[in-house]
Amino acid sequence: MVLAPGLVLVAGLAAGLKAVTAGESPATPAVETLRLLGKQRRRTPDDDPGLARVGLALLPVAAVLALAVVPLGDRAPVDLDVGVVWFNAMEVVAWFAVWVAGWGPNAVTSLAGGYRVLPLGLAYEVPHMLAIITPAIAAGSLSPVAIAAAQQDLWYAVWMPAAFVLYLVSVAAMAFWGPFAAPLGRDLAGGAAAEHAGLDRLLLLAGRWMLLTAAAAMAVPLFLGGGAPPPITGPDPFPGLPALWFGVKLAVVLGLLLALRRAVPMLRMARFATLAWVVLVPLAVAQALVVTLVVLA
Amino acid sequence: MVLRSVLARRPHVLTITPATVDLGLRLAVEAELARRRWPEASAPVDADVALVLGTPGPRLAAVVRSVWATVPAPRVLVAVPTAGVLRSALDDAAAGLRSSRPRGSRASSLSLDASNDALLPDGDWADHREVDVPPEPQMADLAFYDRDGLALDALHVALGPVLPHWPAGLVAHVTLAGDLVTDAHAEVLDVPASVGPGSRGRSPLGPDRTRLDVLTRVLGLLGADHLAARARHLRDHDPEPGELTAFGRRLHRNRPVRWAVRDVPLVGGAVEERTLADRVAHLAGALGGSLPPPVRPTAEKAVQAMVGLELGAARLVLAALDPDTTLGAGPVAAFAPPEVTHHHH
Amino acid sequence: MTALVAVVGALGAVAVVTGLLVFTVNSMARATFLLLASFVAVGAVLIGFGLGYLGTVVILMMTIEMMIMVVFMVMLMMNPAGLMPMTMVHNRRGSWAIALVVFGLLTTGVWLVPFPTPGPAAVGDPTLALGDALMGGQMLTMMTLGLALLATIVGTVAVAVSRR
Amino acid sequence: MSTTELVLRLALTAAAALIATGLYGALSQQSVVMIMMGLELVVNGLLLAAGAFWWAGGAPVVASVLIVVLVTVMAVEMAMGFAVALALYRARQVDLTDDAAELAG
Repeated sequence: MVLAPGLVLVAGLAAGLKAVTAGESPATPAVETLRLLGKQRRRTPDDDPGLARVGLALLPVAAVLALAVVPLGDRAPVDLDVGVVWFNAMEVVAWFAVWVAGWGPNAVTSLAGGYRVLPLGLAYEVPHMLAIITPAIAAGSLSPVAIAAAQQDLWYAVWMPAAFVLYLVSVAAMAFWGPFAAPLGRDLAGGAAAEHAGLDRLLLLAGRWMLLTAAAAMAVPLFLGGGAPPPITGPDPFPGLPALWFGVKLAVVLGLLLALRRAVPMLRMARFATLAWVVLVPLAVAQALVVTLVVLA
Repeated sequence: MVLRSVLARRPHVLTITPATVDLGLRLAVEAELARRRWPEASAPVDADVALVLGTPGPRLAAVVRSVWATVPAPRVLVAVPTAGVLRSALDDAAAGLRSSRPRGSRASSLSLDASNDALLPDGDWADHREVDVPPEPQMADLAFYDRDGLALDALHVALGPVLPHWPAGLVAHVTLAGDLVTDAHAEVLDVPASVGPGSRGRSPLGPDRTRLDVLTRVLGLLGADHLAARARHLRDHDPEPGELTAFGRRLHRNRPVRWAVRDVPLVGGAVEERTLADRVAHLAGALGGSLPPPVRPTAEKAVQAMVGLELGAARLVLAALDPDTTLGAGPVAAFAPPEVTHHHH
Repeated sequence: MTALVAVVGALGAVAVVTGLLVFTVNSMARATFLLLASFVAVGAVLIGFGLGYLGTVVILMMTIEMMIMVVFMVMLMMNPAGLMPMTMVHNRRGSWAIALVVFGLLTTGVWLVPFPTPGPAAVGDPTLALGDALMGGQMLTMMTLGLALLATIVGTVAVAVSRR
Repeated sequence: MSTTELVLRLALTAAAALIATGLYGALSQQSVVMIMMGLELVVNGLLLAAGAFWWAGGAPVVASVLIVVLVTVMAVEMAMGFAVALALYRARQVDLTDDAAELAG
């Protein structure tokens, strides 16, 4: 049960890294957390706080449950043989969480923000599913542990680069973060977060970082060989420390995501839907097809 | 208390700006907040400090009241009538957040609702209309127009004047079908509606700083934080012409930004550009050059250009058009709430 | 095994209670949430039975389906974000009577009919077995499902699109 | 009664309750969306029953194929339901079945 605090810690570190790249103090996430803890919570007229808080609480819970099947090193906290599908299901639960958080306050900007989860989710989900199923096809298993183990000789990031890039994009999308921050966009005064203060707001904002971190962690077993050292380095310089390799790779993935956020502004949902259906889906299908043909051959 | 001292280290600031505010004051506040690294609050719930610039008229004062009622405690309301008192006012705000009890001694730093009246000008309170807090959607009308010809439920809401990157003092009375703006009218608080035809570019800032001001808002709405910060820095720091053209070129070369503003029409002829992408490209391309300043349409024309767009695109359009609200909404009929013609369900 | 009795009993009760509440709450958002909760409970029971893949897929699919339902809910149902008192029922008593009769008949059958219960089989991976079946013996089913989905896509667009 | 049988019967009872609840909803509700929720509950009960039979019956693959079919049925049912709802709305601006019947009559 160290999983949840661990995820909070790593998500906090990731948020600190982001603060540093934005020219702020690395302590900013801690300051913000304390600030939100000290703030009053708030309600709006004719709202549904119960439902909203179910959603707000569900977000970090979904992130922890998604992380539970990710091998942090060579073993997963819960070694589920259909871990990839489980991960997918938990990440979709997060859609529901954000939508309900936007619905609850009964206010226009908040509802419109929650509503944006739908075009976002429906646009990224198909390429995302194809991207996570492609390594599963290559490894012949839906278990992240088995998929990581199947990359002894060659990382899937090298063998199926399109799927890796698509996965990175969908990590940002599933955490409605960076280019996909429209559900919490500034144009809607914070969107789904527009009416949540105090602890409620903290759950939403921290839950988003936790989701981002958990999803980034899944990239390690799916595409970067899990807790094993890179195949090219020869003998393992840190034998017996798969968690260390896992951490290094996770940091690299998070760094790539931060670079993505800096490079690409927030996309309107109509723009992203166009990109997803015209470019990403065909790309994902082609990548899955190539991998399937190679595996069958 | 630890929490309170943490709060005072990095308070989120909500600025409330009257349409008639002195531009210099607004820019000074933005620059000072950036210098202190105090983030801009995205909404009243996100705010620790509510900063009222200039001298709000009676309508905006009513808005300040209703906004202040939604700011969660601990909180401080500060008035900044002139740029001269800005620093001391912000210091007082931080002190007010730090102390567990509000300081009653300083007129500019107040924490209790009861004492807020001292801060606000006298006015006609009968006209109290909640503007920022969207009215709860009672029963929706049928939409007059929407994309798919379905005539689904529509909401009548007032957007502004307290929204991030929003023109000062502007309220847009819009009809929404889902997130689609189907009708929109402008109202500028405390400025009579038909003062003039818009400034046609007579901004006291000068051409380049006006462009940078618009770009700061557009980039801020796009979430391109580092580009927005750069634009604001250039706007506030008397840059070399070379720096300006370099920034313009950098924006022009930035494919993701170009792509993100594509496919949004600018309808109604408020400005000569036909698309949002053109408008942004012209604003960026003219930086450091000798072209005349960008046309700033009247509020009504700019708000009309939101019709037919999704809310996010509509916000970008409004920010890029940058209506001149000092002259009121423009030559339009005064806003009247739409008649409820047809009840549904 | 005894644990499974408790799990099936508890989650089954959750599924039924949330299912009943769907028709008593006064907001579409709550109804959607409760329906989803009912599906998640059933998905969890399936996982408890050892159908890890299918149980997870039920949770995944139903969450997405509820999210799509949200689109139509906001489109077609009254006020988008409030708690309007919502009773739109007809023939409540007749419906209850039919439902209770059906429940009585089914339950009687469930407790009286002797089921052959060889119990949990010690076969290998059920996911693999399912995949083999769908791509082998049950290929016809799979093809039918695929065609049905295609027909649905075409049909729904044809029905829903504007003819103006 | 063996434990296996008990689990099976418990699950089937819950399934029967879900089916009955869904039936009540589908019969009594007026809103198209709520009717579909009722139908989905019926399918939810069938899912539970199929899973129980799979578990208790020695893991017949037919039962798990049936679950796949049911999940697909649910997707088809919802898509068709909403398409009909939209068509109804387009034609008559109603989303309650009774209103539709009245207008038709």
